[in-house]
Amino acid sequence: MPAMTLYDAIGAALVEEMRHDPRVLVFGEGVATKRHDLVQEFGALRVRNTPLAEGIIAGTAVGAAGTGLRPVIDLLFAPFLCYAMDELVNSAGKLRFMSGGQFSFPLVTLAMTGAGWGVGAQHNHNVEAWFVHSPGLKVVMPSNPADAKGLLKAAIRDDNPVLFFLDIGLLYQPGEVPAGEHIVPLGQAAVLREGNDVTLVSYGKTVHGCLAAAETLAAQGIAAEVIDLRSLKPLDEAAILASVTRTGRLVVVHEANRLCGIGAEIAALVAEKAFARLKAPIVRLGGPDAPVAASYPLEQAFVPQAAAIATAAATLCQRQAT
Amino acid sequence: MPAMTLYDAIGAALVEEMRHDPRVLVFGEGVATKRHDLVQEFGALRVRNTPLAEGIIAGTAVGAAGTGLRPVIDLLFAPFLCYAMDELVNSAGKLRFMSGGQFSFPLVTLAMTGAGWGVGAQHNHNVEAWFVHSPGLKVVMPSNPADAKGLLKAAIRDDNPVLFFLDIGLLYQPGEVPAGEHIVPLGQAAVLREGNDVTLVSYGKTVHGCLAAAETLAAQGIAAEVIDLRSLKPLDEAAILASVTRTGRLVVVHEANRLCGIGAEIAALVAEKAFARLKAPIVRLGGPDAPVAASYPLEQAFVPQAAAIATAAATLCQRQAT
Amino acid sequence: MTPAPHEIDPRHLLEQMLLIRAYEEAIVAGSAAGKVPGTCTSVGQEAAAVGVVNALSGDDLILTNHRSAGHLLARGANPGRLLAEVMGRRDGYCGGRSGSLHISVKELGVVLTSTIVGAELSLAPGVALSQTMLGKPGIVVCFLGDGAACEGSFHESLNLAALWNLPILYVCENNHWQAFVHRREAMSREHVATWAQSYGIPASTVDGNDVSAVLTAATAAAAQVRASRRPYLLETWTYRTRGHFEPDDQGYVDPAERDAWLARDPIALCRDRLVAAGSLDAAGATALAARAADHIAGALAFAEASPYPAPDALTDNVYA
Amino acid sequence: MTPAPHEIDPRHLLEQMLLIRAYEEAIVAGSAAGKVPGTCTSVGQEAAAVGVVNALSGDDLILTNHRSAGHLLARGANPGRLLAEVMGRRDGYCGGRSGSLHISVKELGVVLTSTIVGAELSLAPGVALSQTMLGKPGIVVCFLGDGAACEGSFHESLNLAALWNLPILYVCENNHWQAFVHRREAMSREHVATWAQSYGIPASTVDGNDVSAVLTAATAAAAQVRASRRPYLLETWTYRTRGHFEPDDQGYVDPAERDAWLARDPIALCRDRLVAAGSLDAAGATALAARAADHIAGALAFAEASPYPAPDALTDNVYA
Ligand SMILES: Cc1ncc(C[n+]2csc(CCOP(=O)(O)OP(=O)(O)O)c2C)c(N)n1
Ligand SMILES: Cc1ncc(C[n+]2csc(CCOP(=O)(O)OP(=O)(O)O)c2C)c(N)n1
Ligand SMILES: [Mg+2]
Ligand SMILES: [Mg+2]
Repeated sequence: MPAMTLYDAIGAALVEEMRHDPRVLVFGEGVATKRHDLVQEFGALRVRNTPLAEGIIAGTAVGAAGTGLRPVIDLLFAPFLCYAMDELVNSAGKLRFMSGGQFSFPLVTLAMTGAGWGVGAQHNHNVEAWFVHSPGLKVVMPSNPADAKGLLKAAIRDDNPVLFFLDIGLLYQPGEVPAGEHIVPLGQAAVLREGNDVTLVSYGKTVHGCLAAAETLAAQGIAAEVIDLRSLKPLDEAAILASVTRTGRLVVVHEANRLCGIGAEIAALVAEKAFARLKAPIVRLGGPDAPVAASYPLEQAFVPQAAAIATAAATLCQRQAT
Repeated sequence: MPAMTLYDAIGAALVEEMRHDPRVLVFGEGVATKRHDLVQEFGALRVRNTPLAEGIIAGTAVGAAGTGLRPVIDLLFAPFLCYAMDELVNSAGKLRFMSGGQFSFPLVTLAMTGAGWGVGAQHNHNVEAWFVHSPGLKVVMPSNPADAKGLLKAAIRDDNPVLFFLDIGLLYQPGEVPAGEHIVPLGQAAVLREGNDVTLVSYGKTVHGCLAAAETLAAQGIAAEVIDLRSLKPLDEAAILASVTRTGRLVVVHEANRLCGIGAEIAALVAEKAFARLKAPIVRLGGPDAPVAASYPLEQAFVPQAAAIATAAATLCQRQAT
Repeated sequence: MTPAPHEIDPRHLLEQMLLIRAYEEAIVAGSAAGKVPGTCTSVGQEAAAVGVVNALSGDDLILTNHRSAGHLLARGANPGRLLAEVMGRRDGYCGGRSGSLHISVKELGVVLTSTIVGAELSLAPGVALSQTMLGKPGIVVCFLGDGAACEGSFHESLNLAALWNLPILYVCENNHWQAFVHRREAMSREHVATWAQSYGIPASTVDGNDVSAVLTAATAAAAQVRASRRPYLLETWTYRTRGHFEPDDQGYVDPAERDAWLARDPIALCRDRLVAAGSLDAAGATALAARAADHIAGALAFAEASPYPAPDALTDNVYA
Repeated sequence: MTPAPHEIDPRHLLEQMLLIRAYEEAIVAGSAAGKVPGTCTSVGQEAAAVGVVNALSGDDLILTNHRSAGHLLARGANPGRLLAEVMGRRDGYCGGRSGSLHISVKELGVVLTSTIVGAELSLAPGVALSQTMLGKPGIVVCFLGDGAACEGSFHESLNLAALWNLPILYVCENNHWQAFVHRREAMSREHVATWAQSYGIPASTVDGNDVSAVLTAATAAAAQVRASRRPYLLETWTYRTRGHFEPDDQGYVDPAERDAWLARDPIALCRDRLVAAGSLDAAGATALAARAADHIAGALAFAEASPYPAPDALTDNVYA
């Protein structure tokens, strides 16, 4: 399997899907400059730079998707989605339903998010939960290049609007990526490590914190199961519930603000549907209710780290022991 | 105490606060037309109609708030906030932090939301959780005219940006409102009914469903405590935890999509901090992951109703009995 | 394919305007009686709708907005299914999910209606891009109000349409009102056409209450878009003679301004001209109005007989 | 209060431009060495910044953006505190929370900086409204790029400023680039000034690489805003000679276009003119440059010595 970065895995998925379906096109601020190889293969009509105007980029994508094309747009950094909320939420997410099913919106929106570049709160703000909360939208966020490729291919083939978040901190980390028809279906979590004592659920860069924590825990004799959600909507409820039913303990970890975040959803889900199997309180580790500072040490301190995850999980396990 | 509608209670708070502080001004699409009495008392400079452009209404409010005024803006219906997300989230919510505390943004944004008028998903969409998830913003949503007045007065005096949601279904329902200096501090829930068997937590119109359910439950010998959150951020965690610690059972109810909604946050909070006192699974009753239809019976069916709340609570109580 | 303006029987235009008026009046009456939800009526603006829609070919796609009855009926929508939609019934074009504010009728080429003012502007370039890239012959007609022209999406849309050579005929119905705000309180200039020209987009303003003038101007504008594959903005200068949304007491409206426009009612204008030209006599005019009223009465009966959607269909058609 | 352009010693303008260049070069070198985070440098655009800022009075408020070093330094910001901010240190103007992209310095009247391109346009009317309603004499200067002019907020802001008579001097630095997209790929017209005029806002374009021309034009424009209490848009026609964000290989840039602009470097242009006029000799010019370099070296040392904020200060200043 070739190793490539997450950024290149996205490029690979785009190339394959543009070959696979002539209705796929890509546009955004600078995408034709940055992915010039796509312009060379597919021409300037299918790979376009746009004016600096997220609203019309998204609106154009929604209009095109609703009438026969399958656009992929790059809106750069997640906070810029604020300029495209009407198009994504009120149009892409609702016009199918409101029209009684007359239209569908096969459309993928790419956006980078999270700590890593010290670019501050207007470039680094994890807003994926907004779109989980909004009807009619699917949401994914891979933790590695292989999933990035496989999820993007699935997202492009999906007939619904998909918000596709790229974790900045993972963008240039290499990983093995299967060549060719590698598709990761939306809505399937991955169990990255099995264990019976505690379930660690995460997505994006904090998956790696969970894996590192699981190592630490193993050394203490605690077997942690690590679940990478990959899709945030549809959410793989079955995978989460199956694991917690077995372990009885849950730590949910993400970089986004904990208030009304994905972790809240998962904690609520488990408290509703696996309550009887819970042996200990649920723990959420998430970002504080604060913007992220540009200053590097503060930016790093914002993100839940492996040590904190291990401590939280170990505490849960002890609690039962006593 | 005079009886007035929630709409008029908002008007009363505006009049009092504009008298109280000359820096308070109000603007929005048609606000000077609809609240012409304010224009007459305070003049056309402090009460303004605007162009139809939510982004610049909000941006102007943020700019004005950051430099010495205390604007209240009316953005009409909650889905229109989509056009003002950058201004509210990236500017109002972040510029204080990002500037190292150089500025503050005393600013209130009004928006109507929820079922009642059959106006469809682009006018009726409960998005309050988005703003709870976003740092630097406060969020309130009253369930009655008295709280509407008291919370709006507190919001106008607060030095932070406050999102103020008005439940469409409650807008023209009358209620008693204390005259004069009636202030409801942000961050304080109200216990509307006491009970030891189950806690019903809600806000906005579904508070009334909870109260009706509590009546039904009382007839079955179940004493439900009803908590009206009033503020969604800051959240009155102490009130929720105190109640659930006593009752051991929690039903959270709201109209908004349950995925990553306020109910998820409260369920997670309780599963974290009052786990040992829980006697039964937590139940969330929320809107489905769907836009709201205009068709009246579908619109009504979208909202959790008293009967469903009572059934859920009764089931929880039985579960413990068996 | 599109007939030249002189090939269209002006009596046909009058009939369409009468149908629209009768439709809106049925809604006004029904909503006063509590039987029909309130809507944004197009009373007073019938000529602007009928003149433009009759300039289009069947291949063209239309984006409309919250004040859409004129566009839909002129395009041939069934008034019974429209009323059923307004009333939230199963036989509505959108199964009652839309209500009056966002009716799309794909089979008539009326696509992606949004009631977010300004959203039509953000969606139109993508629709035009599809037409172009999929090799379809039709142009895209994007109806917008003067209020929509104040949203940022106006700027972004016109800039992109000019830049990407998108075949969009923007039709701005400048009806002097943006809900409860007069255009003078909201626009730095009188005319939306002035703004459009700054993108290098050809633009003109036509008397929106004169259906023949609108038809002629729209035919020329559509032909220009068709030939150039570039955008054009046509501003129809008209007036919203009823309120923003039924009911509306219009207490905020300057009666002199409104009266002046009422004196130029588009239907009376057209009818009087036809009578003066001898193409119609008084009896004929009365007969046409009666036929429209009958048609709408039947439509209303159809809509009222249509059932509500089942409550368990709450989540149909959310995801594809 | 503002001195007339002829009262400002042109050597002062040259000095400021040299300081800005030295500052940016220190960042470029530091970022290549991995010691300083990358930034959006203003190299090539010094005249546009210095000419405008020197036309302002101390009462005026400035909104800037991500490419702000020229504006800040010309306004008198301490380069040590700026570099500390870029490096995320405690002595930065924003305590390291901003980094380079959103530096505000309230004490200098540089307020509410956002790196959301277009946000400066949405915030400016409110700042001007405060000035007006609180009876403050200053005008508001809103710097924006040609890219920002493509956002919808441009339309909304200019329309409102014209409508509400807000004293805003919009200064559009048209540097031909919007990150990795040339303005020709993004704008339907050459000039942002063309768009501004459609709101009835007076607008003009000036050679942004000629500091004296910018100063003269900006002084006149500011005076007009001050007197009329109405907006004006000044477009400074210039070029971003380094990349968008350090590092940037500029592989996508047309070398001929860039070379032509490099040949019109604003600092060389100003210096050569002063030398030709006899106000400066070669040795004097070298001395000025050396002084700027020294000043920045000291600033860098200050910034490097400043500690990082404590990690437990993560949630300071979120709420008031
Ligand atoms: C983004 C947004 N803001 C506000 C509204 C509420 N609203 C509905 S129609 C309308 C007036 C629209 O004015 P205009 O575009 O001129 O169209 P007209 O109603 O005059 O036909 C307003 C303010 C809305 N639907 N969407
Ligand atoms: C809303 C938004 N979109 C995109 C970006 C990313 N971005 C930062 S600067 C920039 C280019 C801005 O171009 P322009 O306004 O001309 O200013 P310049 O950089 O040329 O000074 C872009 C695209 C952003 N910060 N904000
Ligand atoms: Mg109008
Ligand atoms: Mg630029």
